[in-house]
Amino acid sequence: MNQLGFPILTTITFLPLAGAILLLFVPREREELLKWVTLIISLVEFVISLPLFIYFDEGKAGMQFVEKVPWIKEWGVTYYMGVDGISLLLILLTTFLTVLCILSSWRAVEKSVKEYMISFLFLETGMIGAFVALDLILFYIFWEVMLIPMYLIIGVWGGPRRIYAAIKFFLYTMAGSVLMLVAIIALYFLHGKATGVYTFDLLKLYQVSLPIKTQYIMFAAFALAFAIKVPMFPFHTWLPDAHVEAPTAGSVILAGILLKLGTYGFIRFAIPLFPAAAFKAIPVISVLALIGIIYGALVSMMQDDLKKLVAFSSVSHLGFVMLGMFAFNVQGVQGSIYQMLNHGVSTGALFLIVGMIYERRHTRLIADFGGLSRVMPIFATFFMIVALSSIALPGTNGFVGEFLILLGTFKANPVYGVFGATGVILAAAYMLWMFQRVMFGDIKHPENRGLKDLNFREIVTLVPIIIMIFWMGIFPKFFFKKMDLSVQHFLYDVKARYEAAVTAPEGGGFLVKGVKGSKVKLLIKE
Amino acid sequence: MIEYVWLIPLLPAVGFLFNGLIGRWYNLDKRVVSWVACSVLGLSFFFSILVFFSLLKLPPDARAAVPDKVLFDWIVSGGLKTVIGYKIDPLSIVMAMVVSGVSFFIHIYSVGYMHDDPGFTRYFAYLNLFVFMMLTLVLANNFLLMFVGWEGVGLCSYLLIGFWFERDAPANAGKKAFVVNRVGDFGFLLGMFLIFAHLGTLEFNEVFAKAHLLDPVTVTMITLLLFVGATGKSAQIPLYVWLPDAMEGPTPVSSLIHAATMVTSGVYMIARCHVIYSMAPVSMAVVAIFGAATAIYAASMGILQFDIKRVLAYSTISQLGYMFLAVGVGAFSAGIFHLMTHAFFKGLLFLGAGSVMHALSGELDMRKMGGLWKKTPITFWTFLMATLAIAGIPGFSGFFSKDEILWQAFSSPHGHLFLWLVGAVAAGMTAFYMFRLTFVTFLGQCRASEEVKKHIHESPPIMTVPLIILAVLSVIGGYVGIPHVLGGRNYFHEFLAPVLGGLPEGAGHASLSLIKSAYAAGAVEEIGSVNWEIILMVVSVVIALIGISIALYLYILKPDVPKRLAQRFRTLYTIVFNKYYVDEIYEACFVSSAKKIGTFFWREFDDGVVDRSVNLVAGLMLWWGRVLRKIQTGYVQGYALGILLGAVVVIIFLIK
Amino acid sequence: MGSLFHWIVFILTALTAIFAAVMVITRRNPIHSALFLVLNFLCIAVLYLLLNSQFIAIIQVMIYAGAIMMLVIFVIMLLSVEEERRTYKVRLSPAKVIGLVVALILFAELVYGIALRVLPGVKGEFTPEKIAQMGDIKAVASLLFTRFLFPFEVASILLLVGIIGAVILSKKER
Amino acid sequence: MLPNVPPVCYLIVSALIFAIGAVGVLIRRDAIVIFMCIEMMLSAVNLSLITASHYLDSLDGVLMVFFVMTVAAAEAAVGLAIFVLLYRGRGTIKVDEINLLKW
Repeated sequence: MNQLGFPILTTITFLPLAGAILLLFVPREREELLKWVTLIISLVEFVISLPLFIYFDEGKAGMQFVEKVPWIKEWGVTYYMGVDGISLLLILLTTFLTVLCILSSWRAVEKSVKEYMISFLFLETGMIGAFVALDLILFYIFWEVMLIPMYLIIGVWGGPRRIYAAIKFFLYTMAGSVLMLVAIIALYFLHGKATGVYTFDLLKLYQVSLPIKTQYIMFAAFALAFAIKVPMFPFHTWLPDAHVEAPTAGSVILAGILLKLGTYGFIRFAIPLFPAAAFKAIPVISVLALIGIIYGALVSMMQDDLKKLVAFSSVSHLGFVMLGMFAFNVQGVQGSIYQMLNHGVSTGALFLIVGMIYERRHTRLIADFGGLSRVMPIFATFFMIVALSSIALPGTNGFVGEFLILLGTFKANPVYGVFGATGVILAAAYMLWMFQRVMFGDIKHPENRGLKDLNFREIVTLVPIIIMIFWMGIFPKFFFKKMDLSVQHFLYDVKARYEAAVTAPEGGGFLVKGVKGSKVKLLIKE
Repeated sequence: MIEYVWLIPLLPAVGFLFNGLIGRWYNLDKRVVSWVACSVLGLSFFFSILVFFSLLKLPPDARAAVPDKVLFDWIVSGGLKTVIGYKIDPLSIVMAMVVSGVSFFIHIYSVGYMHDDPGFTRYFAYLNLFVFMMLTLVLANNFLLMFVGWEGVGLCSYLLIGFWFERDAPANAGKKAFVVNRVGDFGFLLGMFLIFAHLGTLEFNEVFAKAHLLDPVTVTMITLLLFVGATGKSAQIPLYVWLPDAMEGPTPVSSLIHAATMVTSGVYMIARCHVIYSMAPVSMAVVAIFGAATAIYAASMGILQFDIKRVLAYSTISQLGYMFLAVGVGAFSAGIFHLMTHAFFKGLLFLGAGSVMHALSGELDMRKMGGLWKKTPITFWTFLMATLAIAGIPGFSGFFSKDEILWQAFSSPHGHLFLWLVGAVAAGMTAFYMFRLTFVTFLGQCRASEEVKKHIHESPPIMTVPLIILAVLSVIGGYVGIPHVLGGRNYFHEFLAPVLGGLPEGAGHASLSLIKSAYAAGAVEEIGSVNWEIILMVVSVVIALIGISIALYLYILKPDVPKRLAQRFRTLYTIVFNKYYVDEIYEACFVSSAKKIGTFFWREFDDGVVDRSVNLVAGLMLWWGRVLRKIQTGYVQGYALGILLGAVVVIIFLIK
Repeated sequence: MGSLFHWIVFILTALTAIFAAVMVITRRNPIHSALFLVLNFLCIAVLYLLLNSQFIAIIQVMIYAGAIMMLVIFVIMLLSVEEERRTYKVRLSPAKVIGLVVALILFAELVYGIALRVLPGVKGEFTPEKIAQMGDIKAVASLLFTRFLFPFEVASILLLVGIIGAVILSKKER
Repeated sequence: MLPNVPPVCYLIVSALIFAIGAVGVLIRRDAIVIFMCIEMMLSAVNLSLITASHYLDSLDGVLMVFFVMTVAAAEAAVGLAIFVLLYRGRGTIKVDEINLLKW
């Protein structure tokens, strides 16, 4: 079945869910016990996910640890899971960050601890499931499942405007994904019509080559769903609201993993399913990404709320991810994937850090701080390292990703590269200015004078992140070798099919014969 | 021994980790901290000397061909393969020696200078980190690793400028330094991208070996972009603005980072890339012109400053301009030579200034100094040595290096009489303001307050010993590169020659056209067998002496004249005194406009347009709901009617 | 056999059933309505007999006409629902007119669907002879406990839930 | 010899009773009467099920009716309980005086 001989993907997907069920039997008054159980479950989950990395065969480009069981035979739905070099690292990021999130919620969550922990574990199942699913229906289920716990986490444990933010988050994402569902079903029928095999199997659907006009429509539907999730420039406004209102751990997961599902969606679904349309969309996506980079940075610079600042910086960072991905060369795509991890680690850490001072001062306004370095030196050190990682200082993880992205983009299109690189300057400006206003200067507010430095638990939360920041910055090869072949295969495959699509007569594909652009509507209707 | 080159940067890194983690966590004793910090530097210096000597043992041609010491692969992605690897050749080892040596002395000095500072451990951690980054920069064997050092020193500069972060000024200055440097790094990045896009590698050896494949336009673009990086790091026009502000940091930091080492990395980078620069005459001209312009421009600002460190800062900018002038006219080794001597004397000047501040309880305004030479003799004498060196008085190190630059500016095929002229005038101005500084600070009446006066004292030996060592180096440092015309062998050039090539064509015997143009400009009167190099040397010395005399006249003999002059040329004075308002212009053009745009994007565009349209869609739905809910009357029979209607419609479809 | 008899019985009971139905919806007094409904149910039970479904006919009488109507009448008594007032003329509010029209259309559609088309269907295995041979109740039971076992169990749960629901709802609140 | 009574006749009777029941649901104000009308509609449907079952030589319809009756019984129990509750709370079971479902 796979290298390990037992269904590891199912295990890591559903272990958190099992944990959540286990939590049901813990009495709600025993909050410490609840937290410990959750922590242990997430730790076990993380440990179990490590063999995935260790036994992952970097010499193979295809899916590994595959599990494939027919699920709804009549509709061609399979329970199909697998991991390649692209999703592998994201899964590890998920299990890694979840542990830290649980740790960070130790004191921050005061009401309904039980429900909170259950939501969190449930969320983890959703996220991992979405990363490993290779069947479109299975993916869609996990994709939607994630929304519910996140909605609850924002809506129940959030800030004052949490209901607004939660509903906005939910509806906005939902609106996009519904379009995607339509496209999934249309794809299913198109593929079925063309080959006679009705299936939601992603790898089989890769093989279908649609007429270019159909590809445009379908790509647009997929891209919209993912672009909202990423979020790309004009679809980003839910993000600041959601981040500001979400509790710390919610923000961490939101920024660290959920946004990555958008970019992952592009790389796993939107691009390989519709390569020709994706190639044609390069200018649009790249320009939006560039706007996101610069716009996000400029807006971020002027924010007065720390979380909002980090949220907008996410818009900027994810602009880089999209830019690199649509460079369609090895450096760009690898950088893009790496940047997803980096963003997860460093922005996740930034949210943790903001959460830590929020717990102490119950405010996130930059103006309420100032001079914290004096009273909280340990905190200052951590904050500094994370901020530097976020502005991509060489030696930290952020640099590797951003450098590769910009290099790849520059190779593909120097103009995009140049504009993208301006983001490097702006990032330094907003991050350091914020850092200065929060950490440096005199202590203007007497409340800040008595702030306690980080306690042991908080240090334990941050140290792994710091280690990752430097590890990923100094030994990136350790991670790159795992994704190298997958990325190359991805690029080769996408390019070959793109060329086949544009050179094929009448813009049609080689599999869907006789289905021309005009008939598409009819097909979709059927 | 060469195999162990990686120890040179690694040791400071160890020091950084030790002090930064263990030292700060356990609040180690200051003695332990300073011992660790200084000894790693000492060892590092020691190893660079060892490597230097092992290199010296090799025949000259083999020196540049020592294989790179590769530690491990770093970023490997597709065609891109970068490593953590160190390059050992005369150029890098000279730089390594200068960096580790000067750093070592400044570390020792800092032990005394920072003794009472609560951030002692943090300070040394940062300082060690800086040296690590700087050594990474100079020893890197590829552009990317160099960029690591490049940004890394920028980071340390940021951290150390903002060392006293409780006050706003240092914090602001640090941020400014970092951001301005980032602008430069932007250029550097693009230059790297261009190199990679065309050559597919970032390894120095491969890039330079393949450089001939590049077309002239690309080469010019690459070199110009890299130069943008250099202007940022080395504080050249137009990105020099951060350096004067950087003086907010502790004085040894100014000495080490903002005078001796980091700011010279741009010069080093261009020298390192001399292969591609030589292919791009336009870029060379640009470098030379910017260098010359910076030299004179910064010197003009230095003249009127009263802040002792700011004068030195502008002087640094100006001297860096010289170095760029040198590399711009193709005299790469002259540039590196000046870099080295400058490291000695400018480092010394700053340390001297620090010692003065130490004596005067932190005073920086030279109007409140004066007459210090009796009370702080060591400081005074060493300071004077350095001043003489920077002014280019024969016999001191600055003379040799500066003169060589001026000569090359004149004679090299890339040179021009005009460049020489600018350089010479700037040299005169340098001599003037440096002596102004020395005179006002150390001679005349003491103008400090009584309270301060009581405490004036010479610094402890731990500070004066480095001063003395550097003073010695400032004097003798130049003797490794005595020009041929003065009968020297110019060992320095010989040593660097395998890397940087010999002196450019035409050196030593200026081309006829140049001489003609010189003649036309009336600078020289006869053409003959006269050795032009000697003449120019004399001229520049004379200019320097004139500068010194003016300083003597204005600040010792007739101290009231400057004020009157200032009155007379009020407008000019105000403009120059306010540094040509460049900071204000930048502030208005970039900083506040960026802030305005940011605010506009946020308030007007993001909230007003993007988010509003999202909420508009939601609002539309709400409105529909509000309209349609009128149907919900609450009467069961209404609903029953609805069901029936639905059934009727469905049945129509069923029986069709 | 007895085709004429069938016809006569059918026409009589059908007319009675329709008459009863009309009375159910036109009587002002709910008790009257309820009694006419019982009549309607009984007529339908007769029709079941004509259709050779003795078992269902019996249950129809027992459950519908017996138990459920008992319950209804009991509730009517319990709540002493007053008659709809006589002064109240047949107020034809627009909603009621529309309701009437829609019901008519529905009827027309049904008739069209039933009468003017050939009704499709697949013949099953339970011919009248077979049923007669093994007995109606036995045939039903054999199916109920084999093929329809699961719905049967669900139905039992449903009834249980119904009982509990009724008890909880009508329980007096404290 | 007359033919057997054709199924259409039964079905039309069933349809007519169903329609009458629907009219009753729509025009009566008394919840109990409405409830009775619904029961009548249910039994009309049962009639057509039995008809189909009879003429197709199958017992499926019969069983369906069996289940419908079960549901009707449960519904009667719960529904009447609701009426009792409603009457207790509001003093009436006239549906046009009860509009709790209104927005």
